[in-house]
Amino acid sequence: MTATQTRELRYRDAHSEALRQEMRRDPSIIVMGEDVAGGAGRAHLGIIDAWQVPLAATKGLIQEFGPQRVLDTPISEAGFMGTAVGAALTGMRPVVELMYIDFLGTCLDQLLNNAAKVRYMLGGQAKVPLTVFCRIGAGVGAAAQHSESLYSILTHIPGLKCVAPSDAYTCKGLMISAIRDDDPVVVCNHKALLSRSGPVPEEPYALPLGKGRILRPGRDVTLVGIAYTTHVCLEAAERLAQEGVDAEVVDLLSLSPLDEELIMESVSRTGRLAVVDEDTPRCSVARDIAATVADRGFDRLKAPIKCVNAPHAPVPYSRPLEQAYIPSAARVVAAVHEQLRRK
Amino acid sequence: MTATQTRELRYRDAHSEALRQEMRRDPSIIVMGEDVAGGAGRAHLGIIDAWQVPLAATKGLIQEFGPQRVLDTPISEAGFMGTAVGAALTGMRPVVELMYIDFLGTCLDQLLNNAAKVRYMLGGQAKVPLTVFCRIGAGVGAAAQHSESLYSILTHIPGLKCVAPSDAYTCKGLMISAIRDDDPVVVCNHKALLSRSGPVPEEPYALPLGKGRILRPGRDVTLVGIAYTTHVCLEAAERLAQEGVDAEVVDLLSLSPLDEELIMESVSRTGRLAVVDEDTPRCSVARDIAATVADRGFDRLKAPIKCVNAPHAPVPYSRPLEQAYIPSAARVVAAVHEQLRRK
Amino acid sequence: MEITPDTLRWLYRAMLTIRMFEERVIAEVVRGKTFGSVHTSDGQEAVPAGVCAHLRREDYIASTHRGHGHCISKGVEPRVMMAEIFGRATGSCKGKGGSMHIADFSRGMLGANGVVGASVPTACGAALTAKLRGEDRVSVAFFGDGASNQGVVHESMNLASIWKLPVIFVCENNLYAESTPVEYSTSVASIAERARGYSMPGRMVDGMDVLAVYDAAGWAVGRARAGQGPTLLECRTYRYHGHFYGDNPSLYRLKEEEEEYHRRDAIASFKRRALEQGMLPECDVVAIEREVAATIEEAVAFADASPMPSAEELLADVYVSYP
Amino acid sequence: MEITPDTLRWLYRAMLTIRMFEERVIAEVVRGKTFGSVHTSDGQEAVPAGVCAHLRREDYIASTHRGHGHCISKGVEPRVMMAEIFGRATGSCKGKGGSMHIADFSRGMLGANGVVGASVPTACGAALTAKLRGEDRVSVAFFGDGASNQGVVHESMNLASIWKLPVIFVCENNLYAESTPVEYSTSVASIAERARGYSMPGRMVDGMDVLAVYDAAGWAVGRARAGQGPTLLECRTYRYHGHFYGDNPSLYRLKEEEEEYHRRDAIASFKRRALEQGMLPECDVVAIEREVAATIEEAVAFADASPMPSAEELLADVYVSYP
Ligand SMILES: Cc1ncc(C[n+]2csc(CCOP(=O)(O)OP(=O)(O)O)c2C)c(N)n1
Ligand SMILES: Cc1ncc(C[n+]2csc(CCOP(=O)(O)OP(=O)(O)O)c2C)c(N)n1
Ligand SMILES: [Mg+2]
Ligand SMILES: [Mg+2]
Repeated sequence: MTATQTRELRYRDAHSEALRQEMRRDPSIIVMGEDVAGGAGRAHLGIIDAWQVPLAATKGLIQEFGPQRVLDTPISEAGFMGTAVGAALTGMRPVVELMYIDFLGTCLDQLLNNAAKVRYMLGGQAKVPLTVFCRIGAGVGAAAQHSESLYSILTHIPGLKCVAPSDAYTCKGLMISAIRDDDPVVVCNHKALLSRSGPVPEEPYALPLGKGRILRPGRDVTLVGIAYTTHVCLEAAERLAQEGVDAEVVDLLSLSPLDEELIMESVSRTGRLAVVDEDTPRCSVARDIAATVADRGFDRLKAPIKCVNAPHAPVPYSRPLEQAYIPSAARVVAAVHEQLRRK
Repeated sequence: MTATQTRELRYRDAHSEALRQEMRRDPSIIVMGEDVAGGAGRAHLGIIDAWQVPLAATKGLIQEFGPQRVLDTPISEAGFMGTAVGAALTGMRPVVELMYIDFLGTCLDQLLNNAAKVRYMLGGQAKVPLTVFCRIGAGVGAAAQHSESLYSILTHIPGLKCVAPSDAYTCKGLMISAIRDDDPVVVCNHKALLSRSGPVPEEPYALPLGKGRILRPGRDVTLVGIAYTTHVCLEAAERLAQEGVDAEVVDLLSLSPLDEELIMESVSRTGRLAVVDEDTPRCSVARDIAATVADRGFDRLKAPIKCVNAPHAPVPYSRPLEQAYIPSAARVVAAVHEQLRRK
Repeated sequence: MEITPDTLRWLYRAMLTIRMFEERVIAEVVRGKTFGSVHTSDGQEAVPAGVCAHLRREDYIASTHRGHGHCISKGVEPRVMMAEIFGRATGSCKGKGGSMHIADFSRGMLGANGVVGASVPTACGAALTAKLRGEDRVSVAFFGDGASNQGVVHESMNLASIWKLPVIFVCENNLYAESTPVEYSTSVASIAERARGYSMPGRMVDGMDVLAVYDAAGWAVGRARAGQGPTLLECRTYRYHGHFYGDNPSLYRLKEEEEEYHRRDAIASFKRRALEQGMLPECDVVAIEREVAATIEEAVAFADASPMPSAEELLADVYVSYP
Repeated sequence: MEITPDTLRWLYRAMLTIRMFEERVIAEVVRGKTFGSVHTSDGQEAVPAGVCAHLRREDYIASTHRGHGHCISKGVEPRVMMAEIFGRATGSCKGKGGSMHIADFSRGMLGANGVVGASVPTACGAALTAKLRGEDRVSVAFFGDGASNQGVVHESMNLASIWKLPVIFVCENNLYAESTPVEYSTSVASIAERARGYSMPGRMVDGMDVLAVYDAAGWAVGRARAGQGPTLLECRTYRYHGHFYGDNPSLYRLKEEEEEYHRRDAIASFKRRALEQGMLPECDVVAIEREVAATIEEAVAFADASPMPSAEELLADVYVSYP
């Protein structure tokens, strides 16, 4: 194999590329969802392209793989999620688009009681190699029903895995891993990242599920970010650096499994932890991590653990409110200031 | 009003009594759910009684209030939950039975995107005085799809309230408050408690939502329990007492709103916290509370915060496995021992 | 069905208001006055107008992501709608809901809803309230062809049937759900046929003909008010723009089809017929057109002059009380 | 439909195995050998037997909370079923699933499911796999009358229809969902009628007559194997016991109704007919009865002698790998 070429690619294109490359590799992969092949079955009218919104994740797939492997569904999330589980149980590897994570409630039963439990409750005789991808996050004026993060609910559920890539590189690598994994994995793609570009190798590559990464080493405080908030952490770290505070930024990437070792190792060096999470606070991933460290890392802690979440409220439409809703670098800096005041 | 009489009542009967008394008081209260009036509409056949399982929560209601106010539904959780939301928006006060919380996924969309958000996203012009009650918890051999606790998901959702009574007294008082409350409230009734008796006043009484209570004062460690695990905490406290460790037991009762003040006040005295929660660990109420204390109570902590949860796994059927699944007093005692070793 | 000149004027005014409102919304999107995406209903005006012409202020409707036409037909003021879409404090939802969540409870408009199919049981619930209270209010559930395949719609129709709820299920079949054609997604030639499975009457109507819609809706609303239970109407219609503004429908729709529906434009054909057959005098038509244009102008001016919500709104109204 | 003596024997054996298995399960519940509740299917034997008689080992079925009969008819061994219900390590699911979650993938039995309606799309997914692979396997979704009102069942039927999936929807209409009678909960005289709304054929069958079920199922399975898409069968049947063992059905069922169905008992009437018409010699019948009794005895002995799951099972098989 020749050395891998790396190009700048948008997050959304990295996602599509992952899907396309995996489908070439493994014929048991099928794609299902609303408008994944908009106009499917209308080849006789000259209409065969995939729809281009909102993620354009499936653009062009129907041309290459045909309507047998790129299946437009009716608006029946429970029905097609359940069908995908049935297909996964019998040997296919379905990749399902759930447009927005806010729609989780229309198909949660199939994820919770079927995909997540079936292996365990059938004594290990089944596996569910299902990948679900969906959009998360606020910031685009999509209001209360199209802007949530909600991955805390998925993380709560034993039997599911859940990842949230933060850039084009991790988007491709985690998508590939999710597809190759034999367990059900939900991939959360943040809307604010879709059009950001970054270097992405051409060759397929898999990033391990359950591993985060340190994006910026630092000594004074550990900032943990998830998808978009990783960038908020980086911005906060910049600002803190100007004050002489050296923040380490952990990009969580995998919500379940959780990279506890990475977090513990970082906090045991810095002694301070702030988790920045766009999901609402109660029973959130942020608080989950905080609790883990409040147990395992207690002896290393120099300051209270801070969680910077969205407020306990739905997402408002009007831009000024929506902007205030999303965790900001300013809030992260303020949280760290509170920690440092105790030095 | 004469002084209230207090009798011994089973938890399940306290629940029914609350419902009946409130329905007498307020004609806008209606009850909806599967088999809440089993045989409804068959009065001509002499069959008019409510079904008696699993909670018998609605037994006798149809005789007293008629089929207009006690509405048997088809097995259509999303449909009847949504209908209840619509009725609540237009002036009724529906009380809906969702048999087991495990079925949450069949109607989550109506709770998440409708009941919980509608007031906020419509700018405050609407209110949703909806009560949902459901069974939670393992211990009766009901296996993976009828034994979960899952309240962590409800607690996560802004716009919902969620309570979990721990005995007959709190069952009646919290049910009444839930019904009277103008927001959507989910009441979680633990199966292992349904047949336990306790003193219950005859008169209707409301216990405030958002308030826990101290069931056993202590100086050395704060044990927080939820519904059934409150009793696990009490048992652990007994055992610890024999070793000379004085545990305080907090009965959480309200998951959302959370009684932060009570917990903070207790931990600031004891310096140690263990939260005992039958829900699975990731993004659980236990970790939520731990995180809250790891921030606000950091200075008072003498030891790592311990969460004693069910494992990150579905609920197994076979009794020995199921017994090992449920948090036990032994595990709580072991967690406290770990905390004390650091003295 | 008899129809009075007042009703004819009302229908024309309602349809025209929707059309001009939607066109103006698009202009304002282009001007950057809105956030997020808007789903316009121009082309489909005959359906909400023809249905809501039978409704009283205290009747209920529940709507969809494509809800502007429903709101206008149910009497919600264009100014509070425009202000809502502009995200202003004076909007019907104080700017917190936006285009997809406009509601006005004082008009019986229970809310647009961004989750496909999810507002259908809301309408059933309002109908249940009316029935339990012995009032003769009715409730209308608007939903799309795509929504007809959602489980909750099935559940709602079954429930409405067995409880004989005073609800009218109005399926606006505009032939597409986003880019997916109804003949692909939906396993039945006419969605109205599914009514049989719920033992309720169903009827397919030309949704480009406001008088045909008016007629069918009159029958259905009459049934509901008389306690005869639910009805399913399928109105064949067409959206002129993309799924939302910015979507290019020519990627999945044929030009000929688009042209055909434009030829059958509900407003133009109604106007032509009303004038030709002397149902409405030209002066009325002109007056309505002026009036509507002024209403829309005023709506935009109002929205534009209104303040953004104050910062406290971020945390207000999550609950009635908490704790 | 032609029927061979082998098939007749198979049908009798299957039905009798179900009956004796269920009766024995109840005895074992009373003896305290089981945990939780069991939903028995005695009375309904003709449906799973008549349907599964057409299935090959590699065909799929998905089942419900009342799944023992489906399992047995699809070839799952009574001993691993009994062990599962006893919560033993030798059970089909290692004791981790129990009565409501018996499955045997090696027999194409994809699992009983405790959430009403939830296994119907599972069957569609298996049918999709078969179709995409170009195999002529078929898939059967068993579900109850109560389940027919679940949204996911509607969604599954629509999906199966537009994708022409080789799936047979078998609605076991035993007239009740828990205590709720079907004529109250379900807005249509015959559930089979709903098939029209999905452009698939539907047929109502006497579910107490195994040959009638066999006949209809043969037609439906044949259609599926031939690539003609899904079919809906509604089989009218009756459960002899309560919703689960412990429930008292006389609280919501009339004695006359119970008696009528007992008079029409599927096994007794089949046996009578087979003997009278000389379809089966008596010696065969007696042999089957002995054989089945021995199978059930052996199943209980096997279950009883089996160990409980080991402690590691608590955390095993949550995932294939984690992390
Ligand atoms: C449950 C759910 N699934 C998917 C979507 C994304 N979505 C928004 S509108 C739409 C199409 C709706 O089609 P239809 O019901 O025909 O209404 P129309 O847009 O044609 O008015 C889809 C798929 C959604 N909002 N909700
Ligand atoms: C989603 C869901 N809702 C409710 C229940 C509780 N429940 C279990 S079985 C049952 C009745 C099912 O009736 P039917 O589909 O007719 O099957 P039958 O029991 O008659 O075989 C109900 C309501 C459940 N298990 N799942
Ligand atoms: Mg449409
Ligand atoms: Mg039944």
